[in-house]
Amino acid sequence: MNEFYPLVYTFHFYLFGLVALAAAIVFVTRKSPVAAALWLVVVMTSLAALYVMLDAEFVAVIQVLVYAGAIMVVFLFIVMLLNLGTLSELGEIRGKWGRIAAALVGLALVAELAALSRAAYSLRVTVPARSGPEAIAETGGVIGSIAAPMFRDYLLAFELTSVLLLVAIIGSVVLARKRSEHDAG
Amino acid sequence: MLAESLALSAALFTIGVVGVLVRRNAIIVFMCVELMLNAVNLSFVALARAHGTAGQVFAIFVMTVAAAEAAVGLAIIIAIFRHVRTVNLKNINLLRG
Amino acid sequence: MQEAHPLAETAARFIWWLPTLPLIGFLINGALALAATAKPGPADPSADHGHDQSTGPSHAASDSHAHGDDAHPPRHRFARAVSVVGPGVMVLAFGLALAIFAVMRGAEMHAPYINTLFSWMPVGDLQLDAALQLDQLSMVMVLVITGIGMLIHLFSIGYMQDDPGYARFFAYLNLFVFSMLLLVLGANMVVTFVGWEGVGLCSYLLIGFWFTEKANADAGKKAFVVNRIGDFGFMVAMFMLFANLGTLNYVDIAARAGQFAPGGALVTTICLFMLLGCFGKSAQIPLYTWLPDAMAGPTPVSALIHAATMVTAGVYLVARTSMLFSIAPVASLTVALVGAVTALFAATIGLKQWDIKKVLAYSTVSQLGYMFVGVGVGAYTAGVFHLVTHAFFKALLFLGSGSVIFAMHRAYHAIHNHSDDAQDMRNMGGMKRYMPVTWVVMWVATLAIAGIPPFAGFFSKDEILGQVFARAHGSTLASATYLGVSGATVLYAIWILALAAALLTAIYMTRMMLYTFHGPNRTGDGAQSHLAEAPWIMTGPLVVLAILSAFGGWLNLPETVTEMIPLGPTAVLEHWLEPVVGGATERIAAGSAHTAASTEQVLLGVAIAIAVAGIALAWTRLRPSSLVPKPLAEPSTGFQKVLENKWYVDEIYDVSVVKPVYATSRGVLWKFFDVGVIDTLFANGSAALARFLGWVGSQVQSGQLGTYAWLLVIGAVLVIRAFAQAGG
Amino acid sequence: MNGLLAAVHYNTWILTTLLALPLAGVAVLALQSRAAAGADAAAKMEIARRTALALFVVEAALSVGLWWSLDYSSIEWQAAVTLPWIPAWGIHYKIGVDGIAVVLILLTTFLMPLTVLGSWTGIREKPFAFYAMLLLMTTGMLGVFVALDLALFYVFWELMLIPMYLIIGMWGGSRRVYASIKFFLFTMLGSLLMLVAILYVAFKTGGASGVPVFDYDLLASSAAYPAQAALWLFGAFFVAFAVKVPMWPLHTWLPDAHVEAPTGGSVVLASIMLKMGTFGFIRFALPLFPSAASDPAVRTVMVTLAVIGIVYGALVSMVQPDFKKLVAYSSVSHLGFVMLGLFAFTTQGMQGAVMVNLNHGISTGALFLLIGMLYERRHTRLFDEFGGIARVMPMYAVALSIVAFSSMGLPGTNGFVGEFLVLIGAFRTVPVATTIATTVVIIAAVYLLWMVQRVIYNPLARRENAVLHDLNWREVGLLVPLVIGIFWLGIYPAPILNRTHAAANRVIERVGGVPEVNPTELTVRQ
Repeated sequence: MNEFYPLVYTFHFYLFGLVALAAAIVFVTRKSPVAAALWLVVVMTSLAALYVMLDAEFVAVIQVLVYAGAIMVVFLFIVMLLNLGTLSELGEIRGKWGRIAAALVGLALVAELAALSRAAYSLRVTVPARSGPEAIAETGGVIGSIAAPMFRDYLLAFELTSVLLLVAIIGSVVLARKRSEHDAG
Repeated sequence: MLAESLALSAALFTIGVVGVLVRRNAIIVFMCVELMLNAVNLSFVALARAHGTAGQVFAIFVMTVAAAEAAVGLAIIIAIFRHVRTVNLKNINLLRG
Repeated sequence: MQEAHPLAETAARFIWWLPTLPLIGFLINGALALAATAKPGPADPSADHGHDQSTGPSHAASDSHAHGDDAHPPRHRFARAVSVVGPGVMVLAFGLALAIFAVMRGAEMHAPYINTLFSWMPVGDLQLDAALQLDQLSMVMVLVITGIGMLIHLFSIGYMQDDPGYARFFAYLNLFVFSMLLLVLGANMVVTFVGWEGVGLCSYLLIGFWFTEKANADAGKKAFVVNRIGDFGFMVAMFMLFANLGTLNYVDIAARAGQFAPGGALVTTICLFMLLGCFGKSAQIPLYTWLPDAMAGPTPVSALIHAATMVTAGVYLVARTSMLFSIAPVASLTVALVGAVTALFAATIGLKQWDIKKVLAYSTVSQLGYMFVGVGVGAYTAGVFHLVTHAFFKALLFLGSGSVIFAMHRAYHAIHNHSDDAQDMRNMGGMKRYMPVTWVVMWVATLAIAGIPPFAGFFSKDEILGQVFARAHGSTLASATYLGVSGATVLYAIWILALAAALLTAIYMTRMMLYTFHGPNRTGDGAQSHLAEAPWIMTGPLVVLAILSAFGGWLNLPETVTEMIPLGPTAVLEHWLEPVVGGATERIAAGSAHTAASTEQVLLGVAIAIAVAGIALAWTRLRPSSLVPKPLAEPSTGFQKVLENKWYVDEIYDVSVVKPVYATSRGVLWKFFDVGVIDTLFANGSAALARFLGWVGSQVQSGQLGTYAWLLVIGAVLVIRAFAQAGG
Repeated sequence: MNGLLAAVHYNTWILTTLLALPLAGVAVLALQSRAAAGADAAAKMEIARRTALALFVVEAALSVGLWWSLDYSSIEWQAAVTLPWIPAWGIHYKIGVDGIAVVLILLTTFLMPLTVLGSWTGIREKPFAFYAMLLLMTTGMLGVFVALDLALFYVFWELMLIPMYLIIGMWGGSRRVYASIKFFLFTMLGSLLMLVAILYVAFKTGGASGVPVFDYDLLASSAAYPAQAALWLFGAFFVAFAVKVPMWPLHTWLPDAHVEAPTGGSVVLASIMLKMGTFGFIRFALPLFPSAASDPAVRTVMVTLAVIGIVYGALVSMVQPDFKKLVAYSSVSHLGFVMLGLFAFTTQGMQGAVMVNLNHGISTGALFLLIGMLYERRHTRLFDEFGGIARVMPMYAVALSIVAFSSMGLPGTNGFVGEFLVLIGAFRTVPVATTIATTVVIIAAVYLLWMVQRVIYNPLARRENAVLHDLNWREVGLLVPLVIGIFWLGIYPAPILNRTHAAANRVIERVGGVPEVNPTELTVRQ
């Protein structure tokens, strides 16, 4: 690793990373959905901080707004709506063997991902890291650097995403609509 | 910090996967999926530093899709819950043909 | 371009009319037969019913149902037209044959006259033409076929008059003559084969003429199938000839036969395969069993097809391909030996048959054996000579028996007796009082077949016996080795077998005459008064045939006889056939001198003595007066029973061939292999396996999201693993 | 005739028209079916069958010109058309015919109107769909005969499969589902293997250019695969075609399919569709992989399977209690003759094989039509139920006898010409196998005569049979052309043989056979 990072940067990077990791583990072991959701919010917020440190300020903002804000609120809202806040069935988590198997699969997966990451890391440095205000200004600012590819190279995908959102809106409305007695079932 | 980012991404992703595997609460499973998506986003953003901002664009797309997915998925959960009065996946086998 | 054949511009160029005339007859009569079945009107079911009655199964026991059940069933709608067309085309054909014969007698003819009609199968180096070939041998056959065929057609007008299938009968008969003419006129083996199978077809159709009786249909089928066994041999012989000589034309085969090593394995194999065909068609051991059954057909059919013409096709074919047989001594000896054994074997069966037609059938088998002895020992003229005289007297015998059966049936019919068999000799006896003409002509034929001079059969039979004896004394056959035995020994054995057969022939024929025409009548009191001679349309042909049987021998008088008694010109037929079979005969005789005149005279004497002895033996030992009608007869025992049951050959074939083949086909091939192995094991088995795998798969599809997630993740892990491996 | 045809540029449009017309017919039937939605069943049937008949008659009339318009002595493709279809993948609309294909095309166009007549009263349910299937199948079958691009060929090959599957499955007898699925699976198994082989040769020949080559001529002229690969490729084509032939032991779908199929389906299946297998060998399997086809081991296997099929089919046919099954198994035997002729690699064998194809089409087609006529009257096909029918149905008896004799190869009928040529050609190269195959002339007589006997001869014992009506004019009319064909091909086959000669020789030369043996060069082997 030839790049140089200031200590304060490194410290914060590890800090938020460890927070995210710890929060994720806590999240996945919570029995209460409400607790789990809140711990997930912690993970997401930590990730937002990491995004900032990775020069993705815009993504970080969106992360907080959309994910931590909107999506997780919806989750909590549903938990409330269905009144599941206190629900904690005994069989809600798989048994010992299920957990062992899951651990094994998880280990295998993480090992593979690590290997792949190493491979990806070795392919790195085709484009020099562009950090700092100068680089950002060069590419049209924090927003501009994202906007340019989004509306040029990925315009079609962008438009399709909007269609997807529309479909999702309609779909969720239709699905969640309370059926009348006649067409129930 | 790329290596660390990717390692963290892998760890979070795996946690999400294990969560999907061991949890039976539909909503928590759902949240695990969200965690996985976030892990992937982290990879995108980290790699964007090395390969250009397209990665960030993808991250935004992922969020959009995640939002849509959350909306639809939760709507489905509501619908199912109305039907079987539970969100325990063990008791839900509507996919069976 | 060859120089023009002497027959090219003569009447012979109309030779294609010979088969065409009967073909036209067939088409017209066939159309009339079908037209007659068209219903008078849709609203008239009773008319149809009346039609059914006349062929009802109730009276299909034998020839008898030639005549309807009801008092007088209406004659065939087109009887008059059919009576003109059917025999008419035969008269025309016979006239044309005579005209061509006259031309041929006047012409100097060394090569056969070939009349090519059109190119039939032009495929590469196989250039098969539809071509007819006229030479002296085919001329003889044409005269026999059209001449005797004409007489039998005329006889049939009377015999079949009340049959509802009148038009159909003549259609088949015409078709038969067409096929038979094609057979003898074919310029290549394939055209001959067309006729060969064609006559088999007609035989099949005519044996099964009264098809509503299962036995008749069975007999027809048996005849065709057994013939097909022979045809198999014929076909393989053709394939071998073509593969080795590159031609199937008789002329070219004769020209290239020199390419075969004389006596070689190849030409012998070809001849043996061809023999199989001849044995099938001419009812020789082991393929003779169909001929007695073929008597299920109307009697004129038995006379024309199963005595005079078709069954002699095998003899004709051996003579036709004499250029091959004459260089294959082993095959020739096989011909003669099988012929001799058949002659004796069939004669023994003939001794104990009660059905008058069955006696004649076995007699035919026996006489065909004689002809094979003749052509087998290279005495092609003698064989053909016997073929011709046999055609005369055997046709006469069959028609005569038909006349008797006709009378018997009419008598039974008059008193509404449908249970007794009109063909069983035990129901006859003393018929000479009621049918004097038939009686006389039948005796002429009997004396002819028994070999009493000067009737026709004597000369032809004696000729064959004499030639066998001569060949044993010196010929390529005598010097050949046959299955380790010297050819001469085999020839002597053949001679003795043939003599024994001659003795038996005289005995069984006399027996038949005695039981049928002599002694007291056993028909029954009521029927007796209705017995009467047949109408002139039937007796006319009988008389003509009787004259031919009496004087047919003049065709080929032996030198031994003409030296002693100047009866007429010597060996007319031999000279006539000289261009066709002379070379082959020479090749077999190998230039050895003729038998001494004194020896020939002795042989002559032996033959006469045997014939006389046979007749005398039968005349003195058999007591027609002691016979009882069939229903009262005691079952025979011991050897007699074996003979009466024809040595159980049919039963043996049935148990050893027919049943096993059928059972194997059904049990092993179809039920076990097809349905069991392929279908159940492979086809349905693989389907079941797929279903099982599908079931396993469906168990995974539990609908449990968790399960899916597990599978998804495990799959992903594996896929990533695979990618990682591939990438690094 | 030739002048007229040339004047209208007949050769340039005829093949495409023959392919397109049935497709247009499908559209017409679809429109009519819509228009006739409210009509009663009888009216629907009437409209559908009339339209179908008219279309097929037009098709047949158009195709007749092929008899004269082409140069049969040429080894070039006749009436050829080449248009790009999917050029990026090297796929073209390339069609053309040779003598062998023309003969089979004419057989098809000639039989289809008769098939419609044979289904005239038998198809009462969903008549529009039925005739549309027939039309669709016709395009598929003709397409197989004319396609000179392997991709195009494969499309047509599959196109004919599906309508037949539906015909058996929708209009069939009681076990139709089983039969149709069996049919489908058997044929699908083969065609998928063939698809793999087609793709292999296309990409292999395309080589470095990256564009696969599907063009038949290019493939045939550049066919040089490693010996091992050629064997596998031939094997894949073999399975596809052998199922269709059908060669023993891949034949068991056939009896089931026939027994369950409606009359029209049986006729097409036996008369035309079975020809696809043998045609495939002639057109594709042999010329594309000559080294594999002429490999002694492969030939031995082929000839052995053919002979087993010949004898086996005949023997099993003999013991069938069901009229249709008997004929179905006899097809196995007849098509075995075709295979024997093909792998004899002699001109007589090859042309004989084409003749047997043709003859089988006519004779077996006629037999199935005759079975259908009886079935419509009695609703059974078991021999035990019949007997003595000649007395009440003399016309039927005559027709059945003629067809049966043709089927058993009686000289003077078409059956003999083909069988004889195959055997005489095959005897030159495989004498022992041919001799064994020749024994079938005996077995064929047994099973066919027995069949005839049990149906039309024997006592007329059953009351139901005594009141049967003889053939009506429609039935007579549809049998007459077949009977004429039987005798024409039997007595004067030379026009056909002349037309197939060049095409047959080309295939034989390709596989290294000996088309012409000069008789003078023959030495007598002792």
